Amino acid sequence: MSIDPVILFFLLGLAAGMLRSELRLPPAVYEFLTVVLLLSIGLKGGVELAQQSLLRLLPEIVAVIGLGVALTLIAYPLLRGVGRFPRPDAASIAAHYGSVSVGTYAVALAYLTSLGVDFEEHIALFLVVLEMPAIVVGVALAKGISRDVRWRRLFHEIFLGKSLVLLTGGLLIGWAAGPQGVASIEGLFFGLFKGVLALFLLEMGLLAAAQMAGLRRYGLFLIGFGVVMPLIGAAIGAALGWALALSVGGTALLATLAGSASYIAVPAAMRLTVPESDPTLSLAASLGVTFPFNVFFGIPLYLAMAQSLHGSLR
Amino acid sequence: MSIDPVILFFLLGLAAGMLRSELRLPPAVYEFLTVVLLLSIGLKGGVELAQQSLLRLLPEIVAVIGLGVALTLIAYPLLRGVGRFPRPDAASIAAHYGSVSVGTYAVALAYLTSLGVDFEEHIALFLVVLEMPAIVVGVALAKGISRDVRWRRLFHEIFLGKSLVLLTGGLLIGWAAGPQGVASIEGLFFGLFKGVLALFLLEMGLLAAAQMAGLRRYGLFLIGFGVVMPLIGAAIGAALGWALALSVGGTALLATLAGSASYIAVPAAMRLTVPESDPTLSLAASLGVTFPFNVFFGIPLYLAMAQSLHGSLR
Amino acid sequence: MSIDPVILFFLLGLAAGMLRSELRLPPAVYEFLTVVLLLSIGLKGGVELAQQSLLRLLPEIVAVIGLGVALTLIAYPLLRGVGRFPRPDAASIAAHYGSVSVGTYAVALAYLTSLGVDFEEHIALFLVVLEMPAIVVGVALAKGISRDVRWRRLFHEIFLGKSLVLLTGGLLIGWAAGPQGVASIEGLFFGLFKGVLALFLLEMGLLAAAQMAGLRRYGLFLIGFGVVMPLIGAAIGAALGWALALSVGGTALLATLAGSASYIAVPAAMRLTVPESDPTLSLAASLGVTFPFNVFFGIPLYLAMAQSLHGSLR
Amino acid sequence: MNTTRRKLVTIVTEAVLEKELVSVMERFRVTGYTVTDARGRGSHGVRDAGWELGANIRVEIVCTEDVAGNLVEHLKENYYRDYAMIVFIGEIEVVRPEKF
Amino acid sequence: MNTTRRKLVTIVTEAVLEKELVSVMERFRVTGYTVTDARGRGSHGVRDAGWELGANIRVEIVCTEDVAGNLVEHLKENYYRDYAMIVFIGEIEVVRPEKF
Amino acid sequence: MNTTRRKLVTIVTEAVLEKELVSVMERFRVTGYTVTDARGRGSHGVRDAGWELGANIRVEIVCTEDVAGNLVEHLKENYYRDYAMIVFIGEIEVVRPEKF
Ligand SMILES: Nc1ncnc2c1ncn2[C@@H]1O[C@H](COP(=O)(O)O)[C@@H](O)[C@H]1O
Ligand SMILES: Nc1ncnc2c1ncn2[C@@H]1O[C@H](COP(=O)(O)O)[C@@H](O)[C@H]1O
Ligand SMILES: Nc1ncnc2c1ncn2[C@@H]1O[C@H](COP(=O)(O)O)[C@@H](O)[C@H]1O
Ligand code: NA
Ligand code: NA
Ligand code: NA
Repeated sequence: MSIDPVILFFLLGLAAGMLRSELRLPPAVYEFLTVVLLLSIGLKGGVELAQQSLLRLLPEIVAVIGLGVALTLIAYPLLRGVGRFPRPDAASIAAHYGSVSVGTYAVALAYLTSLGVDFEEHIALFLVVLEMPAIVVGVALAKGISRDVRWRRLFHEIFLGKSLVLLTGGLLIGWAAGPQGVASIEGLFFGLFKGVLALFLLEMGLLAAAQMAGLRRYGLFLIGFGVVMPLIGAAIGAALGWALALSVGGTALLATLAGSASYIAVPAAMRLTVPESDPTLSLAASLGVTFPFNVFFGIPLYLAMAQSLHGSLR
Repeated sequence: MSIDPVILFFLLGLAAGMLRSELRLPPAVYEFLTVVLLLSIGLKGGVELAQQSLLRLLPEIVAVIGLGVALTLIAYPLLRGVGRFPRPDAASIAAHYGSVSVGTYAVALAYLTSLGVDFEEHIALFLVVLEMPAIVVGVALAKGISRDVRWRRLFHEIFLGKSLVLLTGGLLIGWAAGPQGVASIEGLFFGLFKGVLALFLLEMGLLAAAQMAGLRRYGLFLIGFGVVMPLIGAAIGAALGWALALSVGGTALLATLAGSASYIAVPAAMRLTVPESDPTLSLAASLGVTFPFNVFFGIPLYLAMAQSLHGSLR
Repeated sequence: MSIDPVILFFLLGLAAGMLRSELRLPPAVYEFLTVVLLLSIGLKGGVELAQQSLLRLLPEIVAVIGLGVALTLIAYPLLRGVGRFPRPDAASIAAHYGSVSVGTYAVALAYLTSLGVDFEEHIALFLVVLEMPAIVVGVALAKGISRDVRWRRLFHEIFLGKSLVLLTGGLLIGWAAGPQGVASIEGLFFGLFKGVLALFLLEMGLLAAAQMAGLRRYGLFLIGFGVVMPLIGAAIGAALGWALALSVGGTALLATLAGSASYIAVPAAMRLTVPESDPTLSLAASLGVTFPFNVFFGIPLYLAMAQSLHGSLR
Repeated sequence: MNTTRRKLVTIVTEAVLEKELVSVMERFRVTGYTVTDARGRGSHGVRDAGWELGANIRVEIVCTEDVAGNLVEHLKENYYRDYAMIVFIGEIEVVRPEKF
Repeated sequence: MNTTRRKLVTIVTEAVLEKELVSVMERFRVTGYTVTDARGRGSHGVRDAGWELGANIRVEIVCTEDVAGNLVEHLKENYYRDYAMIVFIGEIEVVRPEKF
Repeated sequence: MNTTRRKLVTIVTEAVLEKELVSVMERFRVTGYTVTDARGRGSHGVRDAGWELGANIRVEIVCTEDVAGNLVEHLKENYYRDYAMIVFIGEIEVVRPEKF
């Protein structure tokens, strides 16, 4: 089987960035691509949701929130104890890994689709659900609960941030319009999905290359953490997917979510709420190490995890 | 029948705006969407025009120009007498309602298409024709004719403004290239039409929400006017459509045009020519009240108007 | 046969520009269109390359590099001797004409496709190969070889410039992914190709109109040169295409490349390396004269050249 | 280094005025101007929309004290009442006085 | 032309702070502000990315000397340590002193 | 509040020069710089195109009088002749003199 071109676009961006090419997408284009990706993922998920009983999903949602909390609480002592990071940095990085990356999810979607592996589209809902808990836990780890955190502002920031609004909006629209309704806008949101993803990954490659520069300053631990933590997360995510009786594809997607690290919502929230943490640390890990690792190696691995779990235990 | 997703996108924008979300499309993206919409509408209309005798359209065009003048002259005394607005404000708002909104027209197009109602695509030509007369009448109402209006600059501003150039350009290209010629660029301009419209309406929702804030300052009259004036306009437009022997769909479209209020060309022209009028008043009415009213309620109503006119009188 | 709408878009831009309309695409949109065009052309070419032996192409590549050098060396004495331009200006303009224009190539692609004329898609590779030699020759003509040219910076500028990176990247991705791999991103890169080209040409029309203003200042020679030099170039290019045993379509494309003049990579490189040359001169010729000439008259002519060469000599 | 004093006039106003201001500046014979896109808040409320009507521009003009005075006078008479606009004047030094 | 002296406070800092700075300025009762997008380099390294986290803004405030002093004091206390930020103050003249 | 005088050097020039100016500034040991996109008109005509070749940038550098002098001298020698460029210098005050 030939290699998926969207991954080659990521490689192109990485290479161009590391060679210090002048290639750069204008910020407005990057935002446009992000908006289309978020809405596409939301719409697809929403159409599926329309065919599900929401009540049945409630336990899954609660479990997934627990997953986000657990991942953050696992990452924190690793960073604090082994990595010897100061408290704010450890808390901030932990929050990145307890949360999720839409880009990684989109690549996993494309990967499963190209292999013909079925999955529950409503997992897009977990993408929404997983964004927030890690932030709250991370801030609490950094500051304690009672202290001078402006929680109201934080919740406003999280719930009304661009990515949550677009994902949730897409889910609701897909859910309300149903498959026939959505058909009329398929051209843009589904037909162009992989092309848009390709351009998005080109820019992600450039961004990742820029973060790697930061890596050199922060030593080996961060590289190791950026590879090991996704593996831990994905293993737990896969186990949860299996326990929730998701399909093989759904299990792989939940593993991917758990193994991915945020690079949009969490860093913005941390910057405002835990400003004493160094943003170059967390972005070097999440964008410079974990995102490329997941795109190249993680996602196929997580599918293999899901397959062996389902194969051996059922 | 399920609700059209493009309207849900408008709702999403409205909701996000009213909740003060950080969601915002970059200006360049909004312009891009506008350019594609204007060209799509023009191209479609032009292809149809190619199959028509332009001579036959001349009387229609004259009648439609009369429509624009009449609507402005109807709105003005209402605003002056009942609304007690100062002369420049009354003239400026009247011009907004004598002119047209491309966004509203696009939603009506999508609505008729999704219902399978036929219409004359060359009505796009009326969109072009209706933009200008209301501006001239509005300026004359505000300033008188002899006074120090720099009419030349005004005409340059109107005729070479972005929306007229793109609509007219699209019409001419569609007309010259014909259906086979245009086939090669259908992918972007027709295939993505509703997706592009969806994103456009998302941004329109955000803009409308921002204008609604202005509404609170200006009391009930503006809200009432923003609902009643479209109804008056649409009734006259529907009657004219019927008199011109347009189809049911064409009649509904002409009613929609008459019932819509400008929020691009007219405010820009008024800002430069009648600067003493307050732009927040006219935009609060046209974007904050009339646009949402037409999207949610007006357009279906205008179709019903057209159907009953044609049903009862033919 | 009806006229190709993409050319009408160029006309629309030209007209709007000359009438001083306010129409303008935001820079970010223009860049987006350029990125998509470059990648589309690269991808298509790359997919074809996958089916070719690269060894077989080596002699063609060497010949094409020679073509770029030769064209620059032909243009220079014309500009110096007949046009009486100072050395830096003559060298800079010559480099523009020894190099190539992606926009012109894209129009030629669209033209051949609409006529159903076959061609070797791997000619996209020549687009990459032809960008650079003329710049090196032009700088050497302006400055000599030993002098204080910062060649390292120049090569970095050229090889890692946006257009080379995207074209080469597209070629490599297309080559690595092959036809099946690329199928998943066809929607954006191939399906929308002509629509994207149409919008791109709209902006090119505006840019060309802006350059024409500059023409008035620089007299007739530049207009004559901007028409004659492409004809010379295309004749040589066509002859080379025939000698390399390209198909009729391939010959026409190589003629088009030879007859086109750069307006992105070369002017940027010249601005930094030969700053004493006047950029308005070279852009007036390449954008204000040659680009429109090629779009309207050159490309059909070059196809006719290719046809008669192949008809009479085989 | 030899430098000469000039004035730097900065205007922040509605984007819709850009073309008009350009022709005003030409009438006042300024030798050049620089424009950037901006957003902001003032007595006319928040102006940060993505479309021209709600956007600001920030115009800078390097000129002599005389030109600065005349220009600001003209702006005050013709635009202060009806438009969102602020103008301020700073002292700067330039190397080529003949250019401004 | 009658002009009055005011201060022009310019802040270059992380784009992510925009909303927060707006509310700070409201608290300090500035009568307005102007924001433009920017990129740059300083002690926190190069900041020129296309996304919010790596981008800068440039904020200008025309105000009285007192307000300027208080504002800069507040920024120094609350933001200098943890954020990429510079602040500088210039002298300018305005025509409508009551506006600033 | 304790403040110290510094110079603010502002350069408006062709966008195509950005990378080169950055390396020039590094050579002159400025501690930082801020760039915004701009358009405008000057002796080289109108520069407001959407593409790099026809666009301007506006660069600001806060620095000591010495650095300002050297930098402007260098720009004058190397760029004034062949490029669209203006440079002007203003007085400003900063809170952390050690930073500039
Ligand atoms: N005190 C101020 N400092 C800086 N910029 C201001 C100030 N007041 C107003 N502005 C800018 O000038 C524009 C018009 O001001 P105004 O006419 O007061 O609404 C605003 O949108 C701001 O961008
Ligand atoms: N010396 C300087 N001159 C002009 N701008 C500066 C200077 N130093 C820093 N900046 C700007 O202020 C931002 C934050 O500075 P810093 O906190 O030093 O990283 C930088 O990204 C630059 O945009
Ligand atoms: N008098 C001026 N005031 C403000 N900006 C200017 C002035 N003259 C030139 N500029 C800016 O500097 C750029 C280059 O100037 P020039 O080299 O004169 O063409 C112009 O494109 C303007 O953006
Ligand atoms: Na995770
Ligand atoms: Na109307
Ligand atoms: Na050539």
